[in-house]
Amino acid sequence: MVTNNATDTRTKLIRIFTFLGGIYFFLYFVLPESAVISLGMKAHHEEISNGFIVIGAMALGLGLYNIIRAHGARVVFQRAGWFNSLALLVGLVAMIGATSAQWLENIRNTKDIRSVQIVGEFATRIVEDVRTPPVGRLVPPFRERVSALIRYGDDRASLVEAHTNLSVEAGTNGGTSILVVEVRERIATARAKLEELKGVSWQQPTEENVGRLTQFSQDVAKLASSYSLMKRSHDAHGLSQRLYDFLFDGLFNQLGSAMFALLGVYIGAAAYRAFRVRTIESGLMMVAAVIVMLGQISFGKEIYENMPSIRQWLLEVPNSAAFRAIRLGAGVAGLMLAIRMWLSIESKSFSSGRK
Amino acid sequence: MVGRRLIYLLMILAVGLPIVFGVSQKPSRLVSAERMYDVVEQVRVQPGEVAMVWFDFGPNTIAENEPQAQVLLEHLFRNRIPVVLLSQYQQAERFLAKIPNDVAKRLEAEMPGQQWRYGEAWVNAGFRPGGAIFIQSMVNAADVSKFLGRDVNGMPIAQYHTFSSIGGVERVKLVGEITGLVGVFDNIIQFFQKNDYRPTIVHGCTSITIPEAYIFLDSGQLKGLLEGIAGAAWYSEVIKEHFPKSENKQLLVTNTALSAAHIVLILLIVLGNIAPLFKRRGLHHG
Amino acid sequence: MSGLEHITPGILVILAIAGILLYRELKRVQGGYHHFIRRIPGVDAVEGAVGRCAELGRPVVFTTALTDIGPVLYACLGVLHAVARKVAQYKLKLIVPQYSPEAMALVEDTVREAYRDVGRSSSFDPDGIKFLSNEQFAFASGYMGLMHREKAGAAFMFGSFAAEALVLAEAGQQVGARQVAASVSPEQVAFFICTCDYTLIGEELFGASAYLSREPVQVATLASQDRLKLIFVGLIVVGVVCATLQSWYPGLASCMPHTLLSADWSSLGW
Amino acid sequence: MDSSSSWALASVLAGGLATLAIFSFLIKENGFYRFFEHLFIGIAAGLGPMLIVRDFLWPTILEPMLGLTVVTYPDGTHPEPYQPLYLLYLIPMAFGCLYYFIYSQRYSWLAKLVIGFTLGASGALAIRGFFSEAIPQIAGSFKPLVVMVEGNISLMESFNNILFVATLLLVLNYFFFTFGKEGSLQGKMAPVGRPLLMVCFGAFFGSTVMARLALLVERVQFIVRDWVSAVGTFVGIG
Repeated sequence: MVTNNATDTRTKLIRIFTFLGGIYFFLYFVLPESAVISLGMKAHHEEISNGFIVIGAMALGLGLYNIIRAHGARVVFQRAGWFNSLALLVGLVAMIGATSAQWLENIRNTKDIRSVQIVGEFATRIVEDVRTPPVGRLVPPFRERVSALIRYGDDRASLVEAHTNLSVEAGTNGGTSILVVEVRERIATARAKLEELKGVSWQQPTEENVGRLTQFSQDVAKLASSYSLMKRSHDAHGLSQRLYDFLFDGLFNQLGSAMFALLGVYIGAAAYRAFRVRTIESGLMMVAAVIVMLGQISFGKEIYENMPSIRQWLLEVPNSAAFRAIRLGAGVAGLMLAIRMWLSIESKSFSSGRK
Repeated sequence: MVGRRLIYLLMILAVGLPIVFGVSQKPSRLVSAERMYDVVEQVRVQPGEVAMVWFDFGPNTIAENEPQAQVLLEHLFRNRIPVVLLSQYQQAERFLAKIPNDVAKRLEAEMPGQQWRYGEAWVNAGFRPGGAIFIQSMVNAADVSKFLGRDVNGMPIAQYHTFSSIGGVERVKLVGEITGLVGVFDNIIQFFQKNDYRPTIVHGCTSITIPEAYIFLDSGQLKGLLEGIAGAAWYSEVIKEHFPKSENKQLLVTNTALSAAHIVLILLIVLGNIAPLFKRRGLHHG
Repeated sequence: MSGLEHITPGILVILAIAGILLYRELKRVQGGYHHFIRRIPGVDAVEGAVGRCAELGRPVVFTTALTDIGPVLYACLGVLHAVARKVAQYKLKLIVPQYSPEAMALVEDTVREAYRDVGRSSSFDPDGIKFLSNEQFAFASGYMGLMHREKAGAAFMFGSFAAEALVLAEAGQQVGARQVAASVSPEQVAFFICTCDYTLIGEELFGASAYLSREPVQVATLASQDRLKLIFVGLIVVGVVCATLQSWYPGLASCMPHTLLSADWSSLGW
Repeated sequence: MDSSSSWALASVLAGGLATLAIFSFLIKENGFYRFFEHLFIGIAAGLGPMLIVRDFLWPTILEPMLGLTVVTYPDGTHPEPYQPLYLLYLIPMAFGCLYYFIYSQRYSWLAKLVIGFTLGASGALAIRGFFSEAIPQIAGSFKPLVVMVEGNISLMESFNNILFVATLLLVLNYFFFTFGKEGSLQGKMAPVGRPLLMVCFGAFFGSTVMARLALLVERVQFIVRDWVSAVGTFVGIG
């Protein structure tokens, strides 16, 4: 049993949170830009906004829970329609599985591709640090950095070679053979550069050496971009991607379109049923509908040449005026309600802390 | 009374027959589509400047939105305007990947030797949740490419040379919003703006939302409009005028099937008004 | 006019007026003032529809479809609360198909409250709050099946609807349910008019819960929004007059109402 | 035939079955439909949360928070250090978890904290949303009732503007609820708004038809072209 006292405290607490939820966006709107900047809201707006999105995103489990509870029970106790519920749960699990698998694979590949890019970025960074020695940041001596670069570069080059051969064997380079050729050329170039780097003494960062590094980083960047294209087209043939595509394109999209297509049929029944000219009002509605329909098809022009322009006029003048009025009215009502929501102005609101 | 199921059947036949026999007619002229063509045609970009096109549609409205997306991209690609593709709508992600590829392939087939490659002609920033909030913070970001971070392949967008230095949102020279959803469209209209910046927005809407779109066209918040599939059909005709090799037969057959269905619908309305009369007379006799 | 990322002085004034109007009406109503509210036929039908279910012993379905958390949903909850009370009194089955998980939490809470208000907390069935899907047409397909399997006697469709509206309404038609719809998205109203027994248009949805409950706060909101609208009407009239005069005196541009509204703080030396 | 084309074939065959299942509802609610209805809901229920995690939570929140975006060069140095501030995201994450108390008898009020917070946020956002949409709308309605073109009056445009403004005001007037006692001008004018609304809705109906039919066309094309030929291929193999 909850005492009224506790209830009141909760009610207060809920109202305070409701107010807090709105205060940021409200201030962001009502304060002049100069103030928003000086308060640092502008600088962190992105992160703060993300924070709000995160809160909502956390609710995603509510729906899942509700569905699994309802249909899970039906399957377990074999209630009427348990078979359909089973189909639902299978669909759910399959989709989660396929999406995760495809996602994880994507993460892995991105990691590989990034690692190749990093070789280039690192080379550039070494050059930058030579040009303008870093402040407040400790870096190993020039020579060690370069040898680290060369070692890592060798390693990544072998990785790219391995993957290229893999995709050739798997025959997944059908449409991308040009790509494979390109990748192989670029590996060759990068390798050659690496060999060249190995043959140089790195005691001192001379202009010539630094130039070599810059050139190397550019070659690696090129390699990385064509490697990523090849890798993606290779993954498109992976099992997880295929399964995902099957569920998404083969079922999800198709079912969605089919449902929508029903409307095309229902609209016939609606038109037949509802456009009885009983009153002037329904008559007006019918005439407007027919004119607009004729105006948007080629056939309309054969009946009357200016049909499209009449349609246009109908939409631009009377229709948009009425529409604007509806939106404006609803908008004003929404505004008042928004203020009430934010300030929890309720005689007996959801914010009552009763349990 | 004509039975409900009979009407259902009638509608399916009306749509089906023209498709089975592949009948195609010239679409009717749409001024709004021509206006939009001119708006897009006038867009000129300096290095680093881009167009940003939102595919905010799912399988439910592809029939209308996909052709629109295709004609708009075709036009931008032909003019070599780099495009940032993204979406506020989860189910759009497949089309973000598919449509630009199709268009690029078609153009490459039409003009051998020329290339439209991912990362150069376009980049796919994928689905971005958060709607209004997301758009607000992008508009305020110092560098759009940094703000968007990674593309759908997990690559930093700034890695692609063409998109490495977009900078502030002012450098987005054209905003295309292709959707049948009123909410996401409102997000663009309401939040894709700054005190000192209002983008050129063009919009591909489904026929449902045409009237609403007109309000924004009228108030100047929209600069161009594609009205449903008819809009796309006429836009493709305008493109064809300038580039005779451009292919659009499929689009025209669809458009014709639609006309046929419209006529049946109008007949149903007439029938709906006549049938009761007969019924009443029947009663008198009985 | 320029974009509206931050408020302008002119708009700040309007916002202030809105706040003052709301406060004033609240005080008046609390002081016992009774506002006249014009009849909204659709809303009168709500009671009848529930009554019919009681006679037929068929369940009541109430959906806010794609409406996400925001003012519109908030308005719908007022109506849901009233409907749920009736349903609880008649001891009927209430089904509320859900689209958005976040909204679902709020809806569940509202229905619970309604049952508690009429002292029937025990007969509240959480399984009545059915999460179908947060994909538009998966939701619609679920709703279609549900209407047929449950043989709903009445269906209330309140909120903002998109293409799925006709699917939902036709499903109700097919099982012969008494249907009342209210949509803030005018695109769909035509279809509701074709398939439902009663249709509330645009803002009537916001009026509905005040009309049903006669709750002071809601009536005050209704009154204040009417007055704010009146101010906008006045603004439009003034704007039109200025614009018309402008045809002869182009110099007037600077004192056009919207130029004043969109004037930035900088123009005040900020 | 290779694996890639057999996957494609499978997905077309499945798609056709799914479409026919949904269309079978036109005859009557039946088991075939019911099965695919549930499958659809299941797939959608699995996809939604996964996309939020994959496209938002992971790249925008978790990756940076876990320091996975921090690059480590082969010599062990980092171009940018780890940003501990990202850990602050743990607060909204934890707070969002309160949603789940809605199912608790005892602590459901905790869920109301986060629901309230969300209500407040969407309320405040809606305030801005209203003004940034409505103000241009209102400004766009300031149309001159008399339009001058090169010094003389354009009748057509003037007429359009007059009609536009009149419609706008009359419909707005229709939506007053607490005025309009019998006899008042507002009360008298209110009914005039209705027929204008009907014209608006008729126009909507007409323009909507296209979208509805467009999808029907797309489906019929899919069945007639893709699916039928896919079945042919399939039978051919079998």
